[in-house]
Amino acid sequence: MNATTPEDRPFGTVLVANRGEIALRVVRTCREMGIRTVVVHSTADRDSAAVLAADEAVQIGPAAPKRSYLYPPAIVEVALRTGAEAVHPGYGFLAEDPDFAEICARNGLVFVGPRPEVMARLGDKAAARRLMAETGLPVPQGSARPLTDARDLAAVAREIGLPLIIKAVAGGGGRGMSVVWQADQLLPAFRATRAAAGAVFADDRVYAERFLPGARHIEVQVLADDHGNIIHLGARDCSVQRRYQKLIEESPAPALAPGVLGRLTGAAVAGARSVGYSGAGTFEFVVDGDDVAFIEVNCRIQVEHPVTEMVTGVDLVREQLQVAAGRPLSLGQDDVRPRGVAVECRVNVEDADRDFLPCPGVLTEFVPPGGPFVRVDTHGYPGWRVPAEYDSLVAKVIAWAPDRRQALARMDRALAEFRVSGPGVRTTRDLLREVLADPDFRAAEHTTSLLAELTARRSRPHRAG
Amino acid sequence: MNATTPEDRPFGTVLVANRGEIALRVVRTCREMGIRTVVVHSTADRDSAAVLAADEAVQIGPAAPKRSYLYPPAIVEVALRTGAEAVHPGYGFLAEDPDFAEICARNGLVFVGPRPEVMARLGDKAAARRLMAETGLPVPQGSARPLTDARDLAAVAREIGLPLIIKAVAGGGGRGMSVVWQADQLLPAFRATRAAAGAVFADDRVYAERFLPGARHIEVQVLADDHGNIIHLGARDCSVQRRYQKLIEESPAPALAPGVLGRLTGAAVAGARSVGYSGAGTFEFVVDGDDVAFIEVNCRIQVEHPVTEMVTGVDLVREQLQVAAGRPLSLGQDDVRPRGVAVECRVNVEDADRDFLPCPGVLTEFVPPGGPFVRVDTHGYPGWRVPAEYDSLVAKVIAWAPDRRQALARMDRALAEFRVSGPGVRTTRDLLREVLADPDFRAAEHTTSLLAELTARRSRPHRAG
Amino acid sequence: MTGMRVTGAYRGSGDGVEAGPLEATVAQLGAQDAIQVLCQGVADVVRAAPLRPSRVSVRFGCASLDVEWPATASVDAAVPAPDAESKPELDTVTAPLVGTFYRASEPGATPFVAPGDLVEPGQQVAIIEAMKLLNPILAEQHGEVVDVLVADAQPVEYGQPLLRLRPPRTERTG
Amino acid sequence: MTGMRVTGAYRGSGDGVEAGPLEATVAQLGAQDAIQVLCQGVADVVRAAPLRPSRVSVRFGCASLDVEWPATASVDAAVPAPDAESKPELDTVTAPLVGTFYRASEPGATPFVAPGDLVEPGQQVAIIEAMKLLNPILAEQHGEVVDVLVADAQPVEYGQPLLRLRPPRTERTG
Repeated sequence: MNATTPEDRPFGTVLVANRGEIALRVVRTCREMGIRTVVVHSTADRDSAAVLAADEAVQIGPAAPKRSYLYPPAIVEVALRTGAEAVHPGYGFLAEDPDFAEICARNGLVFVGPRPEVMARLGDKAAARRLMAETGLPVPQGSARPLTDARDLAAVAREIGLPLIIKAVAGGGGRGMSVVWQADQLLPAFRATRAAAGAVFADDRVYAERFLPGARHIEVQVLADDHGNIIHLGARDCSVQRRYQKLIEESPAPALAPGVLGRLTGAAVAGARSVGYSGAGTFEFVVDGDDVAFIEVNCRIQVEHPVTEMVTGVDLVREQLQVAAGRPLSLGQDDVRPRGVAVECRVNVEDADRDFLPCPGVLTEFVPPGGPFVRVDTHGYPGWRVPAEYDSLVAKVIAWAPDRRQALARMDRALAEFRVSGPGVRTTRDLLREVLADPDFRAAEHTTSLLAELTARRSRPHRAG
Repeated sequence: MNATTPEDRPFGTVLVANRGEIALRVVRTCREMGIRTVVVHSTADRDSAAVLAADEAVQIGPAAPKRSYLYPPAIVEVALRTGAEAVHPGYGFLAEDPDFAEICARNGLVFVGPRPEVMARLGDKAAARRLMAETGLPVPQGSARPLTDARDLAAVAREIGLPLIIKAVAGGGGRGMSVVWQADQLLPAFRATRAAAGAVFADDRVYAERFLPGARHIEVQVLADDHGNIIHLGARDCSVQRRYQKLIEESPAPALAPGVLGRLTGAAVAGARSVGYSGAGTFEFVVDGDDVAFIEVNCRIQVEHPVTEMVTGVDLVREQLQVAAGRPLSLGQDDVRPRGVAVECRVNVEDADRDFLPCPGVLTEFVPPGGPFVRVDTHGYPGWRVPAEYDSLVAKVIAWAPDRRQALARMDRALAEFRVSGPGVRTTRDLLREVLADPDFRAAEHTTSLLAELTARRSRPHRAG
Repeated sequence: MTGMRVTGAYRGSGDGVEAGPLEATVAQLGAQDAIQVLCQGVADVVRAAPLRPSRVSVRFGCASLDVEWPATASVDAAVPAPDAESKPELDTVTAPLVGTFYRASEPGATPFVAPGDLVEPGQQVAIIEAMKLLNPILAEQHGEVVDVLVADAQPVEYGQPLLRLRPPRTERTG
Repeated sequence: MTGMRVTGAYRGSGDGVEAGPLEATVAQLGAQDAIQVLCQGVADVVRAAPLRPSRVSVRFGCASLDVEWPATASVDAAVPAPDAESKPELDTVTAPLVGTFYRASEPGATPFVAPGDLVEPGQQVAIIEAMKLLNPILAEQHGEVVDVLVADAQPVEYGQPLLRLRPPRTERTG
């Protein structure tokens, strides 16, 4: 059944240039809109759920991302051959690569995301921060520019104090960061981060900013079209992180100081307007009481977007596609009426007891939770082998309830009934349940340090007597 | 994790006296409320999802319902032994049996449902209709009392005309009904229905009422507590039925004539008040344009309750438990603010091409749908054998969207990705997708006759050339 | 062939003459673990296979497991019943209802039966109390009580084994 | 025998004492993993086979797995498996990138190769056009072209088989 007539769907065919749950997520909305989907995949993803769900699937390369999901010529070739009009990049891989967006444009393909020049400006984290500071957004104390050398680093450290965090200018996804607590660690951290940034991002520039250990990670979802409409869909709290990677997210952000939410959403909308943003984007902040600082913009759909969808009822991927086709947003700021609380837990195939070591394998048993107000976004299914080549996320469980306490109880119920097993496979499920039971987390008094403290407690040997 | 402290959960332990998806549904909400659950089961349900999910499971009898799910002594014995304070009967089985409710009360157990005397009054369909007519509710033209004999039947038929429907006074769940289109079928239908009613319900009384072939089945969900609060949660349309059993339900009811929704909800609340109703209940109506007639009250949670939950955000089982513990409803009429449209499709293991013949078996493949705004209530899991002894429902798929068109498109997407198979297993999935694609259904111009017409078209042989 | 055959052979290092690191791994596993792994393997195959196999055979080093199913469609027989095979000649008296099991008519009284007793059809062997009613549990066959499987005053489920009886020899051969 | 038989034996070179990197791999795997690998092997065969096999047997070092299905169940067991068994010694040239396959340098020109031709390493056998660039496809081994599996101007995926070559006799026995 095509629920949508050809005239009112934004595109006839969309190519999905990603894998895993987000590729399936995009295919789902495309199907609902009557859009034909083409999924490109590596040899390791032949049997993936997105491949099964797509109208057409084309194998573009071997398991190594550099020769498949990160290889623009193969993706563009398939798009042109299959008659795709647009390319949805998901998150990660090429999602925030202005060069790829440019290549798409040159080949007559719509890249579903902001314009390449906007992505380029916001992709340079130090430049983005200068830009936002000019727009009046609060930014963290720090260099606001790449560090030139050790002397420069010392000067910045004196200015902003310790602890501080050294970040790759081209970084993202939690990679390329070091926190420095003691002066004698400054130089080694500087060198290590620069080396890592050079290796991972092919750009060894780093910058430093003040690190707030007692802070929360709060982000604002924005949607913008090419007709001057910019709205926000409230805030998400993503403070439960391991190694700077989020594990639990929720919306709305609980227990913010009075006035903070308004300041954050106002800043995000103003920031988006100042750069001519279009599509879906996220403005990330650190918040410590009344203290608010802009960190970066993510120019893509995010892993945690479902919590916003659950409280607002808005399909963010649908809005992305509408905007990419040059249409106005389907709703204005007054139409955004959040209801209740949504929480997302990321179930990864990782061993929480061994420093989150990925442990992929065959999912011999895979029974996701269900029932009232529970949503599961997963590409897992019984018998599927999680490839070792990609990230370890196998399912996102999202629970909604009228209030936060009920939402956490519902999430715990859902995780408890989630059955995932296979030879050698372990998941973050039990750790997630520990976090849900943590008194600080339940009281919404936790910070980004929560998980580190919790895992430290876990690994500490029990003493008898 | 117990999200709820002992003081604020309504019960410490609840016994679930049912099976299948509704037993799991009740267990889920209990877990979320911090309530311990005891599930009783037959030998055929040893490996059921509800048994796996419960805190305790007790086998009470063989597969035959008469000696297990319909056998009060075993259920009460287990409740007393396990320290259960309340019994949730789900739907079907003992859910609307006033005697069982009475037995529970005598043994100091709270029956989660209306008081036994209220159930008894509303369980007699003819009496319930007289009662509601007295309260001012519109009732269908008909006998409003059990038919005594053939002469009586003839008199009623002259009065209300044909077609008419003969129903068992003690009927329910679509069983014990015959539609009579021609005068010479009156007497055979009367005899057949009476015999069937005697056999199935041990009560051979039947009554007749006018049958409206072009009508819709519309029902209103009510919630009432023992503190005088009675609210409604809007209407559901359940017109897509096969053999009087619902296959697709949605909320709100689409395309009602102006003023009809208000009349229905007003009548339901007034009716509930007049009998001193408490708990969750459903008032069923037939609606044909402006013509509205009350049919019956269902004194229980219904299969299709999730569509109401999805649009209102209210957990109906939670409210049932609160009310059963003597507490007030958690919300008033003004707090009910429906959003968008929710549709439910029932996936049964039945062969739609062979008159919905049940075809249970092992679910070798079972991958339910997921993703944005899709909820699945299922007790199925890979490798589980659907018992042949009980009803054929294996999953309810519920899709929500801002409007009906998007909700139907989303439902079709979800059904398309639902993978269920096993030796000999067939499901209603493809038939459901045909209904979703039907122009009358999509335009909300369908009636209760839709499915009969559709299956007639399906079974008609194709002619070549 | 009608019944199911499960052979959990554990051959040791007899005929195969395989040695080296593999053998060491198996040795580390120990018999129970090894068989456990093999059982899991069979279960996985049965679950994964689109059709139920008629025969599965798994071998790892000196451990092997062989399962055959009858040609008829008795699919329920995937998992072997715990004791069904090991003591095939015993009759079991199971609970005909859920309730509380009592071995004697009242506290302190002599139990209805004890191991070694001979019972005959219709003889009371226990009581199950349910809904405050005392339901006598009667033997259905002749036999010698081998053991009583439930302690006095314990709750029992429907179908739960209560006692095991050894049928008299004459009946078995007859 | 009506059904198809797939034997996925992984015996290494001789049947006797096996050694080498494969053996080492199995040793590292351990029992559970090994059985898992075998299960996966069976699952892959069943999935890949166009017909449902009646028996699959996988062996790796000292680990082996044998599955048989009942003969009745294989409903669509009429057609023999394509060529998997019949032409086991052929080399395959696969597409190193996604694009459009061309047998000749331009429309109307003589194809680079045709069945029966002998090719040598480095010899161009086809073109794959991607992003408007013409990428020559070169043979990596000596061989005789058995067949060309893709029609001219057809789209190909990464890894898709393009041609099959029969290695020269001398190499096979060497």
